Amino acid sequence: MLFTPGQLAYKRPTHADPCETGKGVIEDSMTNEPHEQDVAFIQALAELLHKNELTELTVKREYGENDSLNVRVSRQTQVVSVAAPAVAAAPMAAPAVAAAPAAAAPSVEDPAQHPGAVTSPMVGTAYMAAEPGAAPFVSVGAQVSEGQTLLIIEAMKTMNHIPAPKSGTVKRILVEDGSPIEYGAPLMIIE
Amino acid sequence: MLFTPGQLAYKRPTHADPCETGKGVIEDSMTNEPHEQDVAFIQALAELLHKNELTELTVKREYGENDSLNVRVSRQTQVVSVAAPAVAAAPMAAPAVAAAPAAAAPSVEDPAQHPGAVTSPMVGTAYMAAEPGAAPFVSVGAQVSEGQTLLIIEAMKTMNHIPAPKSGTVKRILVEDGSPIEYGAPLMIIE
Amino acid sequence: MFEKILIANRGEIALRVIRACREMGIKSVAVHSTADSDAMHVRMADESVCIGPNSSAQSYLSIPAIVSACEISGAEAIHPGYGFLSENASFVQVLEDHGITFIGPTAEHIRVMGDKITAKETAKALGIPVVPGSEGGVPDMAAALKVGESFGYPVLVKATAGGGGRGMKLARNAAELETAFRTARSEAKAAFGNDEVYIEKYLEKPRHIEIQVFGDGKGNAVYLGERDCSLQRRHQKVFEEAPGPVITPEQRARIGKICADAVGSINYIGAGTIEFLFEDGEFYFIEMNTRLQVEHPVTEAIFGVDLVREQIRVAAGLPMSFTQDELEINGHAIEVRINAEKIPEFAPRPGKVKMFHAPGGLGVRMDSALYGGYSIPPYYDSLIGKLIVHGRDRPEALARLRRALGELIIDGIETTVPLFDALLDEPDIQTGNYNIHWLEKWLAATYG
Amino acid sequence: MFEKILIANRGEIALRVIRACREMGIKSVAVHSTADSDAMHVRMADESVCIGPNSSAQSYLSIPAIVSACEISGAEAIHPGYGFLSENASFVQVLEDHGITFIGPTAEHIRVMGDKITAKETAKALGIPVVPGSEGGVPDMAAALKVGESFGYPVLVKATAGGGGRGMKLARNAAELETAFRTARSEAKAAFGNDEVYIEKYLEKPRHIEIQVFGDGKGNAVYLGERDCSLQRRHQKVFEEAPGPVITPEQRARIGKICADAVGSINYIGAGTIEFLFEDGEFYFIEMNTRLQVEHPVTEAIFGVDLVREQIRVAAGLPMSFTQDELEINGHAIEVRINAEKIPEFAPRPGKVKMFHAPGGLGVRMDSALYGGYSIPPYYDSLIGKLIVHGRDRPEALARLRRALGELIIDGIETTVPLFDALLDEPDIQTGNYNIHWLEKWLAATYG
Repeated sequence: MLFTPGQLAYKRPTHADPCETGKGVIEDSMTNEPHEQDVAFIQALAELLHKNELTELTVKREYGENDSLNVRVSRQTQVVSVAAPAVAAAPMAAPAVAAAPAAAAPSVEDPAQHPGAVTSPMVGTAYMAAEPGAAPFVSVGAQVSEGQTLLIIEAMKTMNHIPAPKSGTVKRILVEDGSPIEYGAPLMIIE
Repeated sequence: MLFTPGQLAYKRPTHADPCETGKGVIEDSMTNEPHEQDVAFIQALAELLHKNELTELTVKREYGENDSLNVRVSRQTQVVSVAAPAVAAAPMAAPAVAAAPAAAAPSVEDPAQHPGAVTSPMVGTAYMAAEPGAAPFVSVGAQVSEGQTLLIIEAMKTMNHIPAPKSGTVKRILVEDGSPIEYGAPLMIIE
Repeated sequence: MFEKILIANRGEIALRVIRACREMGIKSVAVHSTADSDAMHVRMADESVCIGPNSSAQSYLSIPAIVSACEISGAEAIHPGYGFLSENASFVQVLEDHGITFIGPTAEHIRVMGDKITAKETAKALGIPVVPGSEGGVPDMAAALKVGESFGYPVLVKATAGGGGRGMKLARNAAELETAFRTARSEAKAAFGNDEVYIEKYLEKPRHIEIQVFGDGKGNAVYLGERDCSLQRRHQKVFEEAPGPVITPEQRARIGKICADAVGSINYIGAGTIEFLFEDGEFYFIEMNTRLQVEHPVTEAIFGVDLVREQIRVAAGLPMSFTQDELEINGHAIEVRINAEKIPEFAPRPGKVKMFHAPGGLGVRMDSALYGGYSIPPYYDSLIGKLIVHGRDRPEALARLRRALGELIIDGIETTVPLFDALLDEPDIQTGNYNIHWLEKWLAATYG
Repeated sequence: MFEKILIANRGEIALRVIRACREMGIKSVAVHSTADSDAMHVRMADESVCIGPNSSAQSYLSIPAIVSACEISGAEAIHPGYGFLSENASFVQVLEDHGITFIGPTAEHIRVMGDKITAKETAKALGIPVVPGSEGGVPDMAAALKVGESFGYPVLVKATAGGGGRGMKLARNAAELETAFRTARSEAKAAFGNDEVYIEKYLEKPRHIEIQVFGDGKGNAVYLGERDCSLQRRHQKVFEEAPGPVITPEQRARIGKICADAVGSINYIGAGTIEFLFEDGEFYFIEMNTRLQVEHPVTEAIFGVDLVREQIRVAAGLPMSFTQDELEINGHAIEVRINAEKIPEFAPRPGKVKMFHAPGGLGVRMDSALYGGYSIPPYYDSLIGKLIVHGRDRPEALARLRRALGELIIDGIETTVPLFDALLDEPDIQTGNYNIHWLEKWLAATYG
């Protein structure tokens, strides 16, 4: 695990702080843990190979710069190759403000990395409808066409329409009406 | 490289200091562990291979720049080949005072670790002969018997005879007449 | 008092403000670019907002992004640190329009002091000494000689329309002035089509002395002595100390009172620094910085005050927590700026800090946003830390600086630490015998 | 001045002395056990000597080993730090015999103050207030009542031959004294075969107040105010502050002068601390420590002095660098002792420190021998660091302490940091309303 809680921040567990959610962690610079995690990961792969009577499994996993794992596992005619440290990184300390919606979706994968993710081009407040009480611009399952307004982000009293970058189906909506949005925050997933 | 020069000491290269010889270095905090951890990791892989009846397992793990581990474990005729990072450990910063003679013998192996090493039971000054100008107690190549005086260590004006712990041949003499001796410093090697 | 403050900056100065907020029980909001999501100021703040991509222009310099971050986080005030938007009058104006308090002076004061010419005129009007010179163009040789006599040689003859050294001539006495005046005029004519020249006093080996002032916005103002920041390379300060090694108590009191009175008279609010060239006992105004300086910690050390806390207090409408009478100098302090740069070229060296170990013990303060494992991004300033030492006197401070530099470990990158090790060996540094040209000359002589 | 000093200690205090040596241009020699070959004091010193195996008895407490280390390294003087041999009169005697300077008081002064009874008699003779009591045994009830009247109730009746609470009785008034006197006598008789008892004033909720004194060995001595070290657990101080939250300037001046005069009159040399119980405005002598205290940094902070430098100066025959008049209190300082211990049991937790990150910024001093990757050996004291904060007043110091504790990272082991986080939330700590029983009671109430 590349994150050690309670490091490099004012927020140790004993330190009551309403804003500490998701903060207070730092990548352990020495990273001794990977071994254990790697083993667990490779073991899972090996078991998978064995159970499914596969012959070979190759995984290449990049965790970040200079942090990658390649594994190849094979068995008899079976080769198991594993390549990935179990560093299924919890997203790095989610920023407190914009974290609210993101935290609500505690899935392991980072929606911002999803190929269909639409990310915010600015800091501001999300509005899902043209005015209070109106129907939202889009909802999950809706078909959208490129350029169609997905939501509005208000920044400095200006209403910025965020268009769909491509046509497709709205698979997930990651923000709520009125929620604060950081630059780069994932807004929706369209596929 | 597990040693980073210029760390955790007053002595950076730019800092002129006559006493800095052999100091001014710190073991990288990652030191030591890699070995142990690597071994544990490889062992875990080997067990995994065995349990899952695999024939081969290849892992390449990058931890960072110049820090990587390649492991290939195979069963077949069971060949375990490991390519670990070159952790050519330089001996830990020899202490300044007692370093003088030790530094003169820049061999990679630590004489104190030699099975035939006679180490100093106290801090003091070494005298190789009973009095100035007299013949030394022993010289390289001499046969000594257990209990025979090898040298004298003076501490607080007291002359302490250091006896041979066992009979044998003096293979090396690691200190010079009049040199300062730390506790535990290797004095001679007798085999 | 504010409940939440947003810090529109990064690095050590953002930490500096977060620390003050913490000690005052105020929540802090860090803003950051995507490159800085792992930065210390983000980790240390109570909240953080990503405001834009790596480039400063689209993040730390983006007024809309910062104002939006303030709005979504609910911060009531913004501390600008130094650099970035700290002296941007339009930014202050926008904040005023949005009902956000700017922790610093008014837009008007920033505007006035931001323009070199207006600043000099304002300073003069406020009684602050400026470099003496002819008031406007000098028509002929007789007038030139009169000007030269009025404040003494050497003088510099400069083209009114000039710049870049063209039409600029030095005269060390009345005899030289005639040639200088003629040459400058003809060069000016040739270069700018305008032969008007003016004359200014020329300072040969001035020191850079700056006076720390502080106002409450209601007409009260104090001075907190001076800092000597003469050791500069390409106009970048590298080593600052307080009090100045050659400033007498009388000189300090005289110029200090002038500066405090000046900023008091315009109802200046918050911290400000009035920079001077100093030569032969006289001060000559250069400019005023309407913000906290990088080197403010040396002043904090010798006066035992917290300037950032004080900035926040007065911005919130509270009175200053000290009066001029209570401000007494205690010992000597030195700051060195540690940059991620390779000397002697001073080439930036961003990269990963494998190990960071701060010096400790008596009289040592380290302000740095580094930590072990941090990667210094290549997009911003190369300042990665400030080491400040405080001693009972200058020799003790110098000895402590050498000791503390020896303890500091920033492993994995190159820094300017070796520069300071070398400087401390120089007799001129040990005695305080330097001026604004000293460092450049020494660098040339030492590294070729 | 000495050219080379050997430090007969380890951990943060060895670093403290090495730092002072560095700043004075004196070479330092570290001594260490085999367990400490990687320790910070070994890395930081100019030279080091391994003096023995892990056990303190055979290394840091071995007089022959330390004297030999001095001889082979050529050190002219030894600084003992605190603990280990710092108050060992025989050690000082041996050094005298070997012509090595001991940086501390004479063997005679250490001997006198090392014996509780002689110390109390000496203190009394020197005019230092002690706990009032009967001079020797009290023969009968009439005498007992007389004693009780002479300094007021409550009083404690104690067996002269006693110990461990046997034959010890509390009386809150004259009526209770009769019973107490009788019971104590019969208990004493039964327990020790001797029914002689004496009577002492009983302090109910005293504070631990200690006066820092400093002498030049030639009759000159000063006091540097007091420290309040009432927060103790099993007689171990955990939190110290200066000035004491309840000591008035008059009280300070009165007891300070008594202490300085006392140590001056016996030609005391170096740093010393006279410890008192303090209740209802009165001071009662406990003991004198003839060495540097762990908590000396809070005194250094508020007076702006370097006590270790001063120790070395006077040991070398130089005069003190300050006079009583020059010693003025500036602000407020607090120290917390960070131990490698698991609370609430305070069980030692040696182990590997994966990451160490010291707090920085204004008013923060960290004295610690930790570094990232260091393994704390299990053989020695669990003190691994001292965090000292300095502010303009007590509230600022408390706020700074909380902020600095939040920045400190000691990853990989358990420490007493959470204790201080919790203490800072206590109204009694915030107001300074505590005594020597407070912490034990609070621990019992908080952790059961």
